[in-house]
Amino acid sequence: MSDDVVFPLLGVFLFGVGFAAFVGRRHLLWKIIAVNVMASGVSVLLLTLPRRAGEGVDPVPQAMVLTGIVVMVAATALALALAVRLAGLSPGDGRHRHTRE
Amino acid sequence: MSDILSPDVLLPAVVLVPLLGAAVAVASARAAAATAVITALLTAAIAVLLGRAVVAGGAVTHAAGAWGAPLGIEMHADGVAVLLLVVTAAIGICITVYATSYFRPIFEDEEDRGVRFFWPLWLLIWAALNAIFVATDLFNLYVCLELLTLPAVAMVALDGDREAVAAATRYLLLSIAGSLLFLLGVAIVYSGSGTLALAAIRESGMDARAAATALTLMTTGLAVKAALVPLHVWLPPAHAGAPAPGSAVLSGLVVKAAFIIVLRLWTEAFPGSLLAPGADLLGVLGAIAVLWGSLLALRQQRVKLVIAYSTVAQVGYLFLVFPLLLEAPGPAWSGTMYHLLSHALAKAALFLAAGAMLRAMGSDRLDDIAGVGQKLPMTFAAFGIAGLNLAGMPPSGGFIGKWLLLTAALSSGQWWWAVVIAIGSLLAAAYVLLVLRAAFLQPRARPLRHQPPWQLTAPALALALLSVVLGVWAEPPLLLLGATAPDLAP
Amino acid sequence: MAFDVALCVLVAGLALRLLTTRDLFEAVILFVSFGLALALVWVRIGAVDVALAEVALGAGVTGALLVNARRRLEQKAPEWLEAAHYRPAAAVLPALCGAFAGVAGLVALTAPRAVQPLAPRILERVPDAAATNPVTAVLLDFRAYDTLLEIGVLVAGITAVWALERGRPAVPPAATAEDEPVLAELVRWIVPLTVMTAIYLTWLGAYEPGGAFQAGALLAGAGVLMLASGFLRPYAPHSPVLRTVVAAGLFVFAAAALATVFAEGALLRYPAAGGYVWVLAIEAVLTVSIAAILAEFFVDVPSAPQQASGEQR
Amino acid sequence: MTAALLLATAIAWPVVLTAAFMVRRLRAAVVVLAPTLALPALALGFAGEPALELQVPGLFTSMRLGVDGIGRAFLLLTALLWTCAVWHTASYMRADPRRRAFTGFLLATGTGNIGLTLVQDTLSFYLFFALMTFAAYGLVVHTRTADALRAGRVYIVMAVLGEALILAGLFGITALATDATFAAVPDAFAVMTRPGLVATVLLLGFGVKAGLVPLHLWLPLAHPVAPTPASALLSGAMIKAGVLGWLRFVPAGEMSFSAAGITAMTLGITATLAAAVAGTLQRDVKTVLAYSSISQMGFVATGFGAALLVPTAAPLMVLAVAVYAVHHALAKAALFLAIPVAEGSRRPLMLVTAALPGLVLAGAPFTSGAMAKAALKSALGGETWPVPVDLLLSVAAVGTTLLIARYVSLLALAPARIPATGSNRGGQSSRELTVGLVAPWALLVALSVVGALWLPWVLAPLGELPLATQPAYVAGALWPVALGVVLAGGALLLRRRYPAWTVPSVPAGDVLAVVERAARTLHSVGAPLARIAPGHAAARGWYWLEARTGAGLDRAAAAYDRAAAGPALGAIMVILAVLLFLALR
Amino acid sequence: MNLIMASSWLPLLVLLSSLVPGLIIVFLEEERVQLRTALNITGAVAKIVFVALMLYGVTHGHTYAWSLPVMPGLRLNLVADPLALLFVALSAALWLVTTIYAIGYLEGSPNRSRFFAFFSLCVTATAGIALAGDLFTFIVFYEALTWATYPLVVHRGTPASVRAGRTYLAYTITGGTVLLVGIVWLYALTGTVTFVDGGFVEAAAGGAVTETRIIFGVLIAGLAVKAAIVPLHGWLPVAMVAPAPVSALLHAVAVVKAGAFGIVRILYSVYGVEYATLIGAAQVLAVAAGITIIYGSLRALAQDDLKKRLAYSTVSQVSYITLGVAIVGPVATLGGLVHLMHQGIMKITLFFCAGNLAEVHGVKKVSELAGAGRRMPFTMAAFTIAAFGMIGLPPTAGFISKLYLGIGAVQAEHTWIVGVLVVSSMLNAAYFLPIVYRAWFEDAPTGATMGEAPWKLLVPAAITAALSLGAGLFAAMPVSPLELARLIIQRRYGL
Repeated sequence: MSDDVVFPLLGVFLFGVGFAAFVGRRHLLWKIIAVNVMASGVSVLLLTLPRRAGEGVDPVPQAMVLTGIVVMVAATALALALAVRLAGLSPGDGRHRHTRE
Repeated sequence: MSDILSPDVLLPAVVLVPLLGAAVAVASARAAAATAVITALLTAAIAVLLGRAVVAGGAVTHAAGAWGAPLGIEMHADGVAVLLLVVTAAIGICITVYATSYFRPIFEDEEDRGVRFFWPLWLLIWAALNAIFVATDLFNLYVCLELLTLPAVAMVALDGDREAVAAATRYLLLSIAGSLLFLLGVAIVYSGSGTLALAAIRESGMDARAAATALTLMTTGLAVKAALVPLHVWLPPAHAGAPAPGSAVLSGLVVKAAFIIVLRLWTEAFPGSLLAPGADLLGVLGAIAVLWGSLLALRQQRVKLVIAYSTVAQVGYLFLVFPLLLEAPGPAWSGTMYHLLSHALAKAALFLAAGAMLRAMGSDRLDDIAGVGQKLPMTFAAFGIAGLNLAGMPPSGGFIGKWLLLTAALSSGQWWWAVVIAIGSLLAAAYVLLVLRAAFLQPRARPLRHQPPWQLTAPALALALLSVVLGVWAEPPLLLLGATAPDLAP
Repeated sequence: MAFDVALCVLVAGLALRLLTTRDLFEAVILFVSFGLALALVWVRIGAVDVALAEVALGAGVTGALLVNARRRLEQKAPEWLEAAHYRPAAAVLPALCGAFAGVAGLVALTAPRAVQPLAPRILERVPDAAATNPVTAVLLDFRAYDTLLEIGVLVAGITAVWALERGRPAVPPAATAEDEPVLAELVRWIVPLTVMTAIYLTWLGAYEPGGAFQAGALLAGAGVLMLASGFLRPYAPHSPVLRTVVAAGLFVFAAAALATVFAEGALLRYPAAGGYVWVLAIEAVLTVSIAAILAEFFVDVPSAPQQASGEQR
Repeated sequence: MTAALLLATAIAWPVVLTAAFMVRRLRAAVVVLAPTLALPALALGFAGEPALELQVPGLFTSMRLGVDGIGRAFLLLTALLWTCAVWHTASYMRADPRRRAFTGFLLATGTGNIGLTLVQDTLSFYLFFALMTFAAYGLVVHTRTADALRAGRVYIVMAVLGEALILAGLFGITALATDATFAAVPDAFAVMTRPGLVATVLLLGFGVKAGLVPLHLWLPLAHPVAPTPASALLSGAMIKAGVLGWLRFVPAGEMSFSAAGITAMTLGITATLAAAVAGTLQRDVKTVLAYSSISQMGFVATGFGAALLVPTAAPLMVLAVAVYAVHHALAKAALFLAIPVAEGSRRPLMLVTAALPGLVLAGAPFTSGAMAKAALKSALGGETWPVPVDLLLSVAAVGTTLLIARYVSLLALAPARIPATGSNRGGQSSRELTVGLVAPWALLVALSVVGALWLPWVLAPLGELPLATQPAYVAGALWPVALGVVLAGGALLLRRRYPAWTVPSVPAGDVLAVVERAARTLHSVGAPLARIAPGHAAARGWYWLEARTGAGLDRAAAAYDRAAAGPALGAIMVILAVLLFLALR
Repeated sequence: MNLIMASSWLPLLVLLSSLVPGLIIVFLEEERVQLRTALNITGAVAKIVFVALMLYGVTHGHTYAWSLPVMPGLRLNLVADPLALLFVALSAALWLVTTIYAIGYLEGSPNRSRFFAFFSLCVTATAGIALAGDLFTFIVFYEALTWATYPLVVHRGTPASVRAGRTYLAYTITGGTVLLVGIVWLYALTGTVTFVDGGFVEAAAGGAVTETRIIFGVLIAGLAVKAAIVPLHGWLPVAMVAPAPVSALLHAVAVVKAGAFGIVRILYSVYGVEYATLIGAAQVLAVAAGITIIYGSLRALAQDDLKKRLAYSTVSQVSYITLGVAIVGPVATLGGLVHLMHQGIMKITLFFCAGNLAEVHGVKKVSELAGAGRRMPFTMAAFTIAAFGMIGLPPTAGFISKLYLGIGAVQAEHTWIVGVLVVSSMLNAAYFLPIVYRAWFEDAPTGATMGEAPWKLLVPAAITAALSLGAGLFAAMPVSPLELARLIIQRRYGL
């Protein structure tokens, strides 16, 4: 098997297992990690799917992956912030900001 | 040096201006509000001018970096796009005005209601929306989606109570997953077609199976963001938990953006797929959404939740377009778009009105707003008018949309969709009545805590009236829509 | 060849492990190493830029963020840590999902490639672009519009985090140079180096692998180190300076875009002469902003609830 | 010209009076003027030459007024009776607290009654007929006693029934008539698909007013309870309106209406006999007269039925019916008005005078009664009947005689011994006889007797009637009367001889009780049926459904949300995607 | 010339004359009684003037049309043909009296601005329905009417009235939606919705008989709700909780009439009676109407609540209109059309009087009516006239309608309809005469309050009573409703 099958397979695997974990794990942080793994899988596929054996790598997917990574960092940061914030709040906390019954 | 008013300038400007505004709003907390107002006016002006240009001279295309597709990215503003831009602008101005007052602390225990974060977030959302409406490039759409999602999530969490934060978290994670599904689709498309431009994909002679896979992944991913039943669970708490102006923009526009992308994919990139039963599947899901959403809306106890569930239902209407589009292209297309536009206006109006009620009455529980009709006539009028729009009552854009959709369903012999539409509008009337009724009851001896200033009443009313204008003065927009109906030759 | 396979197995194994383990700390550590291993994959493929980015951002920053988040959770909601309830029994549905994703991917994998791929067409136009490194050319010229919006995403992210954290007092420094001598010493050496490297990367980006994001990440790393070692006192989250620095990248980039629209009639179409300067300028500003943003991500992890609620009451 | 003016006045004056009565300030004056109600009409009756026409375009459905042969006869009798009765009322009612109200109803009723004799088109006829019918209710229930109200109820129910039937007939005619005039009625019948049906409907419709058995139920109840002048008018004038209705609406002689004819005759003959029997057994003098009216109308019905049946005999019959109507009107009115007079004085002379019109009714020789009977018989004689009609009629005449006898005997009894009924006696056992009380009665007696003796000579040439002086007819007319007198005498002697014997009595309104029971049953069955409301049931069903399913819906939604928080949502997402994928390829 | 110049605007003016006051009143404070009254009366009078102008023009062969493009191919068409005028004249005339009545009735009660605002909107919608030149315009105003009426029904704000409002909307909105579906379906089938005398369906889609049958059913089902045809009449008696002027409006001027008028339009201008009969639809409709007539009367018999009894009487009476137009032939149509007006003026009188009784003496039940004639003679006189009209006694308006209906039935050889009419007349008598009897022939209970209603409440009743008498008594006069209806018939059948 040639490398233009191996890496895509890796991508598929990463995406699959990431998705599975995203669905399966209740813990927020794991969900967050899981989407990152999914993202890695997509990146691998983005880079390796279009590419034929022997050719150099296509710059366009590279750029896309770069962008993707940055976006994922931002998203991860926000997700973590939310998770931690959530951990800090007890049910009904802050409700009084909102309405008063 | 090119003319400032040439569409070739206006088109990128409609995205760049709110982006710049956002940057400024981030930089200086003090100038944020002023910046937002100015940006809003500018953006609106640009949108209108662009609209005029398109009406006059036809669709406009702008090639970023002058590379042109497929090398670079193109922006494209056709009739639909400018209508979306203009309606967004209208809602945008109203929301901006509204927000200048909404976040003002009125209770002793309220200190910082996060307005200075609201401004940049809101402007970023606006930029993202405009960008999506004019986008023609798959990956560009992905970035736009993310640019839309992050601020939207922050919006939800802005009021900071636990329910809101939990909803925001759920919303974020689900839509990241959705985005990744979308991105996977993009990867497949790119490798299969060697291009990212929607129009080009169509001609690329891409392998059918790969195309199907890609479309599946992308549609599913977007279905999450568009809160299509059964993937709607995140929407009601999120939209009900956000501060009113946030809810307005989320329910009115953000959800629609995802749908627009789906529609673009199916009509521009993969028109062949409309032949497949997949279109009917989406239709069925839409139908379920209409019924399920409406029924649940009927069961809610809080005004904002009622409205949020109604969004679930109204999104369902939009997805009815897929089974109808081939049989009756004209009415189906115009009808759906028209429904989208008028619903955007109405839904924004509803949330703004609900927010005003909430601030004034201190609660938006149905039992607590008895007599709101007498206490807040303007707000209530706005709510009523917008509500009737949801129910598709004339004269309102909703009615026109309903009429066209019914025409599509019945002229294509698919009467069952007509039945769904009819029942849906009945249920809509029912849950609107749920709120209206409360207003006519004799008021409780519960004094207003706060007489809302004009900033809280006028925008809602304005939007509601706009949705009526859309119903009376429907010919020009419809002609515009009809002119830009997609050609679906596979 | 064999190496590739081995590498892939390693990466896959790491992923599997870090997603199924019960111990959050382990998961985080494994995630960082997973990132590094992935970087090797990128190198193997020949995507050096991506490799750099992966190390700096994917592994570095994200890892740091995870560590930080875990620490905060430890402080405020320890129950969350052993709440890592993962029952293999419940793995049926996930497995189904994974399988689906796999199938979808395989379908895509077995599908024929594009008749006329984009790469050649891009590569032949790179000379006309404002940067000789194809990737940078795509990032900052062909698809500069995406990059602009991407900066927007970063700004959105940080604003969102701030919005969540409003009312939080400045984080007291985790440590000071006095009580961490070793770290302090380390910092004295590393920080200048990183800064140099960052500048170099930024400048290099135009020709060779490298660029604003990687550089920004490095700078951010340096910043984080200094914060950790108490060399740097964190800014109050909403101090004008910080906000200006954060916004600068987006502002300059967008302004440049608007300017080019007026001047050149197309969004981010650089003047024929000195397009390279534009790119460098933009990259420079971006680097700083990105660094600030990433650092803020790191710093601005939520405070303890009692403080927060104390603030609210 | 003057005639036209007179015509206009004849109808306008009552209207004016009635309208004026509505105004509280004029009321007193109107009550004084009331007796002049029918004077213009009376004048017209004497003056107006036949076939005088006058059209009022804008009014109603362009009303047509006029006087023709038949109309004139009825106009005369109506006007006469009304003049006398209203005149009589003034003094009869002196002590009555509700005197004014009574006058009001009297005026309205009079307007209707006079109007219907003057109009020449079906719709206007119906208009005035209805006015008369409903206004007369006020006369019937005047005393407000339980009996009066019951009588009123029965009257109004029957009246509504009648009106409805007439309305149906009216539709039938007007739909096919070129215009609304009576002249157009025959042509309408000519083109009708089912003329028999229409004729029967009309026969019954007007039959209610004309006391046609079995639609007579209201008569025996209404007469006793109504103030005497009202009774006189009911029996004298108003039931004749029914007869006029027959003559106007059903073109006897144009064609043969076998069904209607046979119905009319059968019912008529039954009435003549049965009513006589039932009446003789009554205890209240007015009830007796009521039954006598029924039986008399039986004669008319028989005649009219014959006319319907035998077109050739029609002209004669119509004439006979007209004659009968006139003389019965006068006689019956006289008999009624005698009652209050009798309350004043019961001297034999008075009783004899009072009995005279009775003899006329019974058809004593040389009277119009005899002549009318003769006319009937001769017309019937032309045909062969399954039953011996003329014999039956003679027997009926015996009955009539007995009725009169009963009337006189009851009249002779002291008021105290007359079983108390609702009939208004102003609470006093005897009245002082004023001119206003006696004169109208006397006048009517005179008219009826004179008329009875004079009419035959006038009319004989018109319809080449056999003169009632011919021996055969004299005999034919004499024996029933004689027999009747004898029987009555016998009865009187028996009563003297064996006081213990009690005469069996028939309840006033004989079969009414049965009908009422039937009606009650019908209602008890119908009421629940009427309560079914399907539409509302549907609405209620929806609310029920909502109440029942609402909670379930909430639970389902909550459950789904919970599941979606876990792996389920991902699974759903996947299933969705798989479906979509399968659906797309 | 001037008239012709203005002519195309007249239909719009008719709408604006009530819309503008309504919109102004919305923003009026409660206290501005004078101004509000002035606005109301001015609007009402103006409307009557405009209608009169059009009436003059139409009787002289001029047709007024105004239209506004809404969708490609669909316009908001206001056309004043004789049929439209028949209805718009009715609503205009009755609006004035009802306004006067309402002003008197609501004196001093809360939320009057809201009330009169929606009151005006309600009439605007009615005028729109009347003047609608096509089904699209029709449904627009038809739905608008539904919602404009709701606040009036729930005006009192009591739980009971809110419940009633809910029922009202549940029925009418469902009806409206069904109607909409029908209209769109017809549009999809024929490609036109514009009214044509004698109908356009046969010409456009005569081929698809089954489909046109179904559509007819859908359309009528939709309209039957407002027209209160059994079994879709349930909302009408429930809506009784509304204030008297509202009931008057519902029953005589606006809602119920809108439904009936819609049915007339469908039969007269969309399908054409002939075609409807050809496909057997008209007969079914006629039977339904017949059943409704009898059923309504039977239910009315059982009601002790005066307004409920009147409501059921409406259920029965309004179906006369349907019945009339469902029978082929000019005279029957004439009867139906003229009853459209007659029923209006008679029923509104009854409700005015019922309102007076309730308002002045708190009398709400038939059983409490004893001696009402003595207590408020003029009111009861008006009531009696109207009641006789309902029974169909000459010379009232009711007789005229009934007469022409009967004649039409006979001419069309539907003898059973004659039966229906006769039976219903008797039933009408059976539930109206007891009222009249109690009022006039029974003595008021001791200690009963005496006294006539204030003039604001009395005059309207008097006027309408006079009308319902005059319309019959002078039916042959050129200005009478009958003659106006005849004009329509002549247009249609070229008599």
